[in-house]
Amino acid sequence: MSVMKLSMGPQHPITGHFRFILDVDGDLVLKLEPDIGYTHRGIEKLAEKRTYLQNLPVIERVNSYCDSAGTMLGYLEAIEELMGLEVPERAKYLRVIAAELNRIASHLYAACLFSVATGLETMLMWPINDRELVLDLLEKLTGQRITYTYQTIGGVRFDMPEGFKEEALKRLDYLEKRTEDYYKMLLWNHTFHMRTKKVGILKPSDAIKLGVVGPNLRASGVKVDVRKDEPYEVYDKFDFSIPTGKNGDSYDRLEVRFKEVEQSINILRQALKDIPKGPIKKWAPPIVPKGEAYTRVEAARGEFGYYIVADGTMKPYRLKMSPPSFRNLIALPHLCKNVPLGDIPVIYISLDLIPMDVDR
Amino acid sequence: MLEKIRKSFMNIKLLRKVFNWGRAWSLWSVHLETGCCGPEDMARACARFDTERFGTLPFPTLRECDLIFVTGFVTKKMAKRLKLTYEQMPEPKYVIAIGHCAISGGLWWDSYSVVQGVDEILPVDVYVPGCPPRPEAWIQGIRMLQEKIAKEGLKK
Amino acid sequence: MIPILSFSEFIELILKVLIFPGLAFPLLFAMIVIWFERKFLARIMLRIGPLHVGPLNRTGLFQPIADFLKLIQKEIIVPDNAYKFLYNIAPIMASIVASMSVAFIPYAPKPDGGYWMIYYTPLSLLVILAIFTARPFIMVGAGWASNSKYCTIGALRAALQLLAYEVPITLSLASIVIMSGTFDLAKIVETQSSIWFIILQPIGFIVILIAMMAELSRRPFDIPLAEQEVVFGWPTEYTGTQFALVMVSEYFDLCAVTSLITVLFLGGWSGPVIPLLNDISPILSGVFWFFLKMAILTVIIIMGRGIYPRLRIDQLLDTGWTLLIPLAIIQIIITLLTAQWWLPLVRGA
Amino acid sequence: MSVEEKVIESVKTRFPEDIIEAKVKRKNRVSISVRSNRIYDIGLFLRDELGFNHITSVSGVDYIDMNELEVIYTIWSIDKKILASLRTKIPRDNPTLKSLINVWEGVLYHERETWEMFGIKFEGHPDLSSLLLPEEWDGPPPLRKDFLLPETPQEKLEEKIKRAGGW
Repeated sequence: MSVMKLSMGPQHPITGHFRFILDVDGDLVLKLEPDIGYTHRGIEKLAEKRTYLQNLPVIERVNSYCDSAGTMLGYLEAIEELMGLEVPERAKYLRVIAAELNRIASHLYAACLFSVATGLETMLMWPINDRELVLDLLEKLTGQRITYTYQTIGGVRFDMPEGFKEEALKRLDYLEKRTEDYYKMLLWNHTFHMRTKKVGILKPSDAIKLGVVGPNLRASGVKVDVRKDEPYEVYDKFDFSIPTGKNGDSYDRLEVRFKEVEQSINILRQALKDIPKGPIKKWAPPIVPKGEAYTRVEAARGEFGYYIVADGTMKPYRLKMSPPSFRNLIALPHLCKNVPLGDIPVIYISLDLIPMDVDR
Repeated sequence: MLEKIRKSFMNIKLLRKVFNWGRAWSLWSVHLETGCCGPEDMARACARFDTERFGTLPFPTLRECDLIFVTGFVTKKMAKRLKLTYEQMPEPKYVIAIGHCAISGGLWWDSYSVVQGVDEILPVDVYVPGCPPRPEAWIQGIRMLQEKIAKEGLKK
Repeated sequence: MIPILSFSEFIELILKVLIFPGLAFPLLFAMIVIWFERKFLARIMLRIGPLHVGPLNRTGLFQPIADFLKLIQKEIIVPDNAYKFLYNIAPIMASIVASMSVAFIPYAPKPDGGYWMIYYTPLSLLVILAIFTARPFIMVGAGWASNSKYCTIGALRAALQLLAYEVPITLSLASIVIMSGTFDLAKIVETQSSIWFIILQPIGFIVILIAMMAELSRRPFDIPLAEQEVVFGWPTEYTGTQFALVMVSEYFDLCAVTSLITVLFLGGWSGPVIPLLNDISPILSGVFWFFLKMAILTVIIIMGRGIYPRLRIDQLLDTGWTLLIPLAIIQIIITLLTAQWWLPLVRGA
Repeated sequence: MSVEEKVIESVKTRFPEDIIEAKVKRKNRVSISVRSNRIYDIGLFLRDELGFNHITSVSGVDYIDMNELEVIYTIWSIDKKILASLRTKIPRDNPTLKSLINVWEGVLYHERETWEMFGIKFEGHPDLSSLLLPEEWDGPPPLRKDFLLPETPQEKLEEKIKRAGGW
């Protein structure tokens, strides 16, 4: 049988903004070649034209998909490192609260996409419904549903509203209870095991060699987390663990995300308990002194790197982003060699690639 | 020949209202995300906001779809595909532009790879501003389109 | 020789062909099931489903009608390099073939002997099996004629799946035939008047339910139509009216399959006589029980979509060949071994 | 002596000639500037001897005043928990560099992006084709400083008004 070229996307129910060029032989995919760039806006170029403060909403939309709060932290870290600015303690806590809430929302989103890939629509709806609860909390805190511009240079923009703490704790309790339902419905489902276990196995050595990051790397059994390796903000004050997987298959990649949600709930409880009183913002000069900095944060999809070259003006000379999805992308053609066509969506979604993030 | 029958059917004045009603309440949308309003597209289609209440649901094949949500900015690379998608859809078809970026380029007004407003390539029926618009705003956009369809081809 | 019908017989035939088991019934069934499916799945998914369409407030009862009206208004696009004859004829064929099997299923006994069915033949079970085997060819034909890659892959998947699952269906029908000793569906129902075959042959029932779900491409077996993989499978390229026909034909199939399983395993129309319905017409009571059983089966088949992820094609074929076929054979063996005790009971000898 | 200083020390002793500058920037960060012709060997040394195995990013910076492009490979060491930036400068007129794809497999897309955005040709890279930009792109590489973005949206607006036939 001859090899057929199959073009999947960008108009396709599963691929989102990607296009895959598949070499298909019968029902077997021999090779996958991703075609990206459908959401390329040139943020790195645009950032050179805008001031540091104007850049905030632009940079946030690199990953406005689900994780804008976690994404922004790295940029602010870099600027504050260059300025030598010490952020008030309360602001740090609030930043962490926003970032961790966002991580929960992002992982729930990943879980629902995952169940779509296997064809279980019920589990598409349930996590989305619970994600709305988290988004409500974030809306209460920041005033927006998915793009916040909440964290700003030198602190955060708003303080915690009244009653937020109690509401948050209540909803976290509910989410924790709800996770059990997810396990029953999805993770312990025999058919789901058939579809995801031993599919797309990423060996730890390969994962490191290819430069895969985040939950995907941890699912392969490599314990790497920026929050532990070089703690930023106030992550060194919390007691939490890094969940890792055993086999590095698609199932593990989802399970690690669910366990991370549990850890995030854990962190949030501690943060809400210990949050100190004080100012939430420190005045920051508009000009960043000359120099360069490379900072890394653990966004929901993995390590997010920012490299800023400042030339002593109000605008960055060069802003380089190293987003997690772009670094995970290389695992996709690596894993999609000689797999059945039915496994392509599972592997693709299990890596949790977000096209915005890849293309910038 | 089937086309002729269809056209002659659609031109019957008496059935016009019924046909408009059918079109308005069964707007199936294409799976094509162009920009970062994508998660809100998910949110409006899924639990809590659930646009299936108004008959709008995402449908896998574009051959049966009547509605494109242009979700956010459109890059030049995507613009070609968007146009292709629009051309592949059968008549009658509608476009809703979601978000500032789809309306006028928004935040990306000076970007080298973003189309400044989707109306440069597609005929847009309803504009929904916001960055991103809340799911309620999407629903309002759908309702506005339904009102527009209900008046189609009738005397003013 | 052409039989000459009396006037009342003629009226009855028209009634049968156009209204009850004939044209209107599967259409109505399709509409109600589409509405019910959307509403039911929406409730499972914590949604509301269709709400604002229709006469009764907040039910969305007319949603399938709106969809149908929309679909018939759509432009009909035939792909340029499609094989046009086959492409155009396939949806019509699909719906005809799907609605055909309804003609051979007895829905209720008539008080004057005979059965409420369009065409009586002593070999009706065989006829229905023959009709079922025609479906994969229509799918492959349509998929191939569309000349689109997704359609072709979907059609090949459909062919693999349908052919693989016809074997367990035929095998488990064999044990029914052994038990009842006839190919006549009406006689099969009569033999179940004392005890239903679902009690005598539980394995056969499970095998045939699973296999029929696969035949109908319902989840977890909707691999030929898997939207995440092959967009919509073999009907991907169809638009407007043609697509409406394809969709409707799927629900015609569902109607035929649930009727068939009701007849084979659930005792067809048998059930206590309901006096109120019996007063209107003696067949209504039987029809009521028939509908009730059909409805339960339909709900079970639909529920799969809310609960299970989709299987992969190789796992599906594995299940078919290595699990269902042995189970069906075991059922035949059990039937043969235990027939001597049950036969007098069922055949009333 | 901290781990960072040890890394600098060992690189300096191994390649005394080719290191232009090597220093510890802060905790967990080292910066190593090298001559462009030896970057492959130094990369191999970093990977094999010092355990810098996890590629983080490849970025370019356009120093238009000095007529130079700088390429920066950022590599994380999972065991040592150090981020090393391996940097080299190449002339802006003829930017070529030996690809490090055989050292770190993960640079595949990073280098391709840098090629597209800065026009730096990586010798030995398997596929240097368009990645993010539109297919019909015919301008200078966009992240170079001589590629300018429009200052105001005025021009576009006027065009739009003209096409629409006035206000």
